[in-house]
Amino acid sequence: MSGPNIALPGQILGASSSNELGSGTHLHNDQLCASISGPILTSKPSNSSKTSKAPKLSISRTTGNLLPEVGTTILGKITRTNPRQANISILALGPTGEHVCRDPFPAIIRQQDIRATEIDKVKVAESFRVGDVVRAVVISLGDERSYYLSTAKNELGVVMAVSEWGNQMVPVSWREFMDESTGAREARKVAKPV
Amino acid sequence: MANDAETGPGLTFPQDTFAKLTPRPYLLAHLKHKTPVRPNGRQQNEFRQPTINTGSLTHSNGSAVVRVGDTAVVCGVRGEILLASDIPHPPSDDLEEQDLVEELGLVVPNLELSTGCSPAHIPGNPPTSLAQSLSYRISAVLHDSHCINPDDLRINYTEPKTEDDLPDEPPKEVTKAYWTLYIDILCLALDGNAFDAALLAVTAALRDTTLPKAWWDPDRESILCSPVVSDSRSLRLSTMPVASSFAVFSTASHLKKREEAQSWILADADGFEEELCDETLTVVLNSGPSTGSGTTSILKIEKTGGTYIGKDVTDLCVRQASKRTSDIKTALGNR
Amino acid sequence: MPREADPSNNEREFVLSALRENVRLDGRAFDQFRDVDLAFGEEYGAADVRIGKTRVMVKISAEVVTPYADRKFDGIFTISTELSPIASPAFEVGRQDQTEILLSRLLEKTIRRSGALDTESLCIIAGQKCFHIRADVHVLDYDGNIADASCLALVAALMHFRRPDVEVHGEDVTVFGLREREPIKLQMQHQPFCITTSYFDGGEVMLHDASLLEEQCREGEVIISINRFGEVCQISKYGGPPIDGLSILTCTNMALEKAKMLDKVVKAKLEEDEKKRDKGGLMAELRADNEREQG
Amino acid sequence: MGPDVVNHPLSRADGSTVLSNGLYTVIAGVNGPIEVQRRDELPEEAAIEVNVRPASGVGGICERWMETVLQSALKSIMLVHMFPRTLIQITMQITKEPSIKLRRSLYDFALMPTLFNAAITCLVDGGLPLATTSTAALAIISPDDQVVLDPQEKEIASCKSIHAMAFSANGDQILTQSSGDLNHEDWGKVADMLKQACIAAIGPAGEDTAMSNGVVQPEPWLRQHLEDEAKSAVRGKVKIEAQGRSREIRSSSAANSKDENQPDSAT
Amino acid sequence: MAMLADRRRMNAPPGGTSPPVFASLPEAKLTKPIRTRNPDEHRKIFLRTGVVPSASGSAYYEISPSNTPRQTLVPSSSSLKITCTVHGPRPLPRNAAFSSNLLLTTHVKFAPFATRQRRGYVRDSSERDLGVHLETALRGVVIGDRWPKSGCEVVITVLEGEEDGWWADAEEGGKAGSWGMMNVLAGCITVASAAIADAGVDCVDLVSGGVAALTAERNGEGVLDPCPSEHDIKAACVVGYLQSRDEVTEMWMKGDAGSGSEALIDNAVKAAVLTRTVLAEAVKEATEMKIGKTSEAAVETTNTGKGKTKDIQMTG
Repeated sequence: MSGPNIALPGQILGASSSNELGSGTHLHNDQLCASISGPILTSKPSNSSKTSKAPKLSISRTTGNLLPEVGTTILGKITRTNPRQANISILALGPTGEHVCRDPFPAIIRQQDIRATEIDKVKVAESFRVGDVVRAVVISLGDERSYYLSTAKNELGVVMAVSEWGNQMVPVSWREFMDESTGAREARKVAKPV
Repeated sequence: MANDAETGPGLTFPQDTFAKLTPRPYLLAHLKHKTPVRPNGRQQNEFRQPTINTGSLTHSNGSAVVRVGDTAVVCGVRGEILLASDIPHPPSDDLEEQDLVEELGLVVPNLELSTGCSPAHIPGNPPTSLAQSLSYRISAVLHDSHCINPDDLRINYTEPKTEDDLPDEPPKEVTKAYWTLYIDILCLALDGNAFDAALLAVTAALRDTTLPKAWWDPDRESILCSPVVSDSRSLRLSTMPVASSFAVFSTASHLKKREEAQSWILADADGFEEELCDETLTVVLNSGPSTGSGTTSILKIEKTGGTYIGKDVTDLCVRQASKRTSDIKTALGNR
Repeated sequence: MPREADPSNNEREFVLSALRENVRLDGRAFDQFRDVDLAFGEEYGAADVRIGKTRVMVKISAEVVTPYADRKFDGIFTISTELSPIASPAFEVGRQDQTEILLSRLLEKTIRRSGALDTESLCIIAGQKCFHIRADVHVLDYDGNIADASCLALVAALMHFRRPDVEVHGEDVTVFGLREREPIKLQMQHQPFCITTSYFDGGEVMLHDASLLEEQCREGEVIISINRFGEVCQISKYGGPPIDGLSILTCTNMALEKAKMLDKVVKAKLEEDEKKRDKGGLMAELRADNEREQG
Repeated sequence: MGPDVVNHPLSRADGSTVLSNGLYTVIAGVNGPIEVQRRDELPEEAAIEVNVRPASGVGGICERWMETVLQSALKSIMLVHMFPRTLIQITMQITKEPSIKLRRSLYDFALMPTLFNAAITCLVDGGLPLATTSTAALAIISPDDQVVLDPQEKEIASCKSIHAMAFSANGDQILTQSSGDLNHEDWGKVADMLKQACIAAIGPAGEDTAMSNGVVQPEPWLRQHLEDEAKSAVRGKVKIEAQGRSREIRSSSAANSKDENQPDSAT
Repeated sequence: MAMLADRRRMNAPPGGTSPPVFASLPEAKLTKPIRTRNPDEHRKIFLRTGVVPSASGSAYYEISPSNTPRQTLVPSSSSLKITCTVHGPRPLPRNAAFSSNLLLTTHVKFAPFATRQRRGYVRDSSERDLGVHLETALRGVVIGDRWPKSGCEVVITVLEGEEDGWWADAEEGGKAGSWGMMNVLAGCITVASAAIADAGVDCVDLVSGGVAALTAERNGEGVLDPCPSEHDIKAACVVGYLQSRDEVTEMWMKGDAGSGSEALIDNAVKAAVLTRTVLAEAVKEATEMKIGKTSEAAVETTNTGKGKTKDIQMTG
């Protein structure tokens, strides 16, 4: 990567007729312009796709993605629970949390979004406890305050939990964690370990 | 390791993510490693090396910019004049000379954190408890160390002889006014241990301070100052207080047995470490103003939160602080 | 923030129907105060008042300052009322709530603006130096009627306080420590007391010294500040349903009676305190006599 | 000689005490666990708020500093994890100060042990669970290098250095505030003496230290006070339970804590 | 006086203080500085981003002071030193209503030691004014709809402000226009643009600030980047300018420009173009550094170092 071609905000990257709009860019008049500073990435149109022939121009974000969007996988920590929902702070974005958020984003997992099956039987208290680290996916931007998340997939749910006695626990089934030093088991919506 | 997304999300996290999600285990893992290193790459007892710049502010009588790691503090000292006749309640005669600065309020330090120096300190808000405590502690160190000589702040006037005076009596010298030093400390970037950095900035700025020559003008009945540089004199600090702070990271919990708890002393904790440490210790050593001069004495030992730091640990930290103090004095002396 | 818990409907009904049958929950007569207790601290100007469970402490302090530019011949007198959670968790630190604002306004009107303290006597050198007398009102326990209690404590503390003596030589002022010279009493011009009358059923039932529960159930209140000579300093009625104008007169008459009662309490306790301070001293006897003549 | 402690002088606060020694009188009240504002809420423990109110004048930056120090010291011995997402609010009103004017930091340091002890006794009165009993004491080093425990105000005014420390029953150092002109050895000496004094105040737990050095041991004032308190609490328990309106959010665990109101080490 | 005490800060002594008054001595006669640059020349700007690591974005801006050695204690003039931090995009405060756009807030504060007269800690009206001007300059630049329900704070601390004129004139009761504020605003716009770019917030362009003035000395001829103590300014104009779109986002004109107002604006734009070169360079340099760092980090993680990269593995 010697001397990548760096664009600055406002820099014209090409005509909009011959290029596809990628991330970190915007349109001005008929021109495609950069909106952040970073290296220019050109993705060749795949041959199979017939509809778009033009190459897609985007600017790589040196800062990483900044905000959760619908469909983003996130990692966060449960901050409070009640029978209808669990409150969670989004701490990192991406399946392995590649992008760490500077400020936690408040979010909610509603009771009906915890599990895919037997939705009506799910109990929040048996799925999450305050302090659990949870992997979830953003399903909506939510209300003025919180994003709405879902853990209704096998690989989503609690990934790390601490027992009542303050010990790190290990998952022992799809719905239980175990404290190895006391042997006590606690109910959780466990994310399937991979 | 960050790229195993294709095989599905596994439970390996990049470092930063690990630190964010479970900060305690993250720090613990570093400290428990067979060659323990703090996540910031420092040894347990290693302080960050400060860089000090002085005299860069045009409108201050003395100034300093201190950068300690990612904590940056700028301090400006400005002298203004307090007329003795304006003091509503003059100090009583039995006041000890060295307490005059405090009694009259001639040193006014204020530390401001609401400069956007970290996401937690956004402007437009009044000073937080933290900022207020820091201002208080700095003023306490300046007063208790008696590092500012009250004579440096006096503006005296020798009254002309009148007929009532006895001919042999020496001319009467009265203090017409005092310099008041406004010490404004702005924290521009905060990554832990604001106190050590702020106190260092204050002492560096005070050492850099020069006050113009000032005299009482009986005709105008006011104080005049000389703009000539060669007339001015610098403030001579009689002592040099240097602070060294430590934080304790501990696995102690009210849910666990006492014997199981492990604790580590971290010198000069950064912002990440500070969040995880409840117990803190600050040692302020006071010594002669220049490198190697004078004897070092302990000015302050302040510890709160937690139960790890007892007498022995304090002893250890005082020794580390003593080494730290000579390092700092060398850094300042080289200016 | 936890608000003051409202009484339940049953509780409220109970209080009200008892009142309609001329009964207060604690068995007092309608115009009867709870036990009034006044104690002074070791130092001058500290008064601790208890009315039932309500407890207020006032501390007076004095400082030499520069007078306001537009009031050169006056000293400065300020009253600070900050309610803290020690009295009730409903009071938040650093935020004024309604109770605090009303209380501070009331004391301001009753004591400061009625000229109870002669501020001219606090002047040392006109335009240059004067005393700043500061009263800090600390409400420690809140079981209703803090207005009457605070005002009583404030008046008692002001009467108990002694400021340092001063000597003026030209422009120079010497302030004497409490041990160097006998400190000096403040000049009070009169002693007004706040008497709160709580009313129920549009004024059918009038109570003195309501407890917190009674306050929470009342329709409104009339606060009258009055001295023992029957001079009214202020009357306030903050909203609430209208009441018959004539009943204000009744309130005033009743308030006068209570003010006289409180005045007696203060005088008696001051005398007691003074005797305790220099036991058997002739000076003390004389001073006490003088005061009786003045009073 | 320990300080005078009056139990439960206030009716509204959940726990309260008046504590006076020769220097200061402090009236302390605690409310808690009570509802907490969202911005102060902690997901896994109770938030602790300490308010220090001067006898005259409004609090300033030195009160904020004292609050910060005390908050952090108290937090380390309070079982905050028992009441997550609640608030424990301690308010201390100074009602009497030394009669002579002390320099600011001497005044503050001398006040610190009084505040700490007042806070501890009022927490016990309020039935809030503590991990350990602890107490604080004050000492100075005089100009002729003598350590003076529980100094008089005149001795404070002329001291070379001043020391406020708090220790738990098992000798853990909870709080240290030392200031002045001092050296290593003197500080160690003061720390030892204060530790002994504190442990002695807590009572027989530390028998081996009680007789050492031939120093006259102060009476275990804190222990006596806590025992009296516990006895009267048992007597008054029926009354407490019969008492009228219950508070809005007193969680069941909070109610339980009334029963276990003795800190474990005091039993 | 004692009543006005701020209980959250250390306060001035109760008697109140006044700034020193200097005697006019022949051996320390101050001379008004003279402009040595060409009229169309800008002073040297120092601009660097990423100075506050805990912020999302940050930048420091300085107009280097002239290197004349100080003979008197009274500074003849001062120059600009500004720091800016950007926090965000981040969640809106709890009480804020839903917003589908990025909520941009600006905050400008002078340090107490920034000017000849010591300033207070509480924002005054001129600082609030500057904040509003800055917000106007930035609002159209940030692509707000990419950041729903989030906020972004731009915080500026002026460590040293430009003077409003030759201070000795002001002392003798001469005119005291607040010309310095215009240079400060131009600096704020440039430094904020750098910090926003550093934070990676989408913008339509970099926005740079520029100042131009009409002075009494050069009849009709304008100067770029006037240093107020060197001139007798009649009118001045500051713009926030988007060069690649040739758009002005903010304009503030003061004084009596007469018929020269259009030329004045043109000159301000010219000044902004000059500033932009520095701005673009600084942003580019910082971006290159960042790319360097990420690729470095990538190398580091593949060579899994000791203890530094500790993976936790789930068992079971």
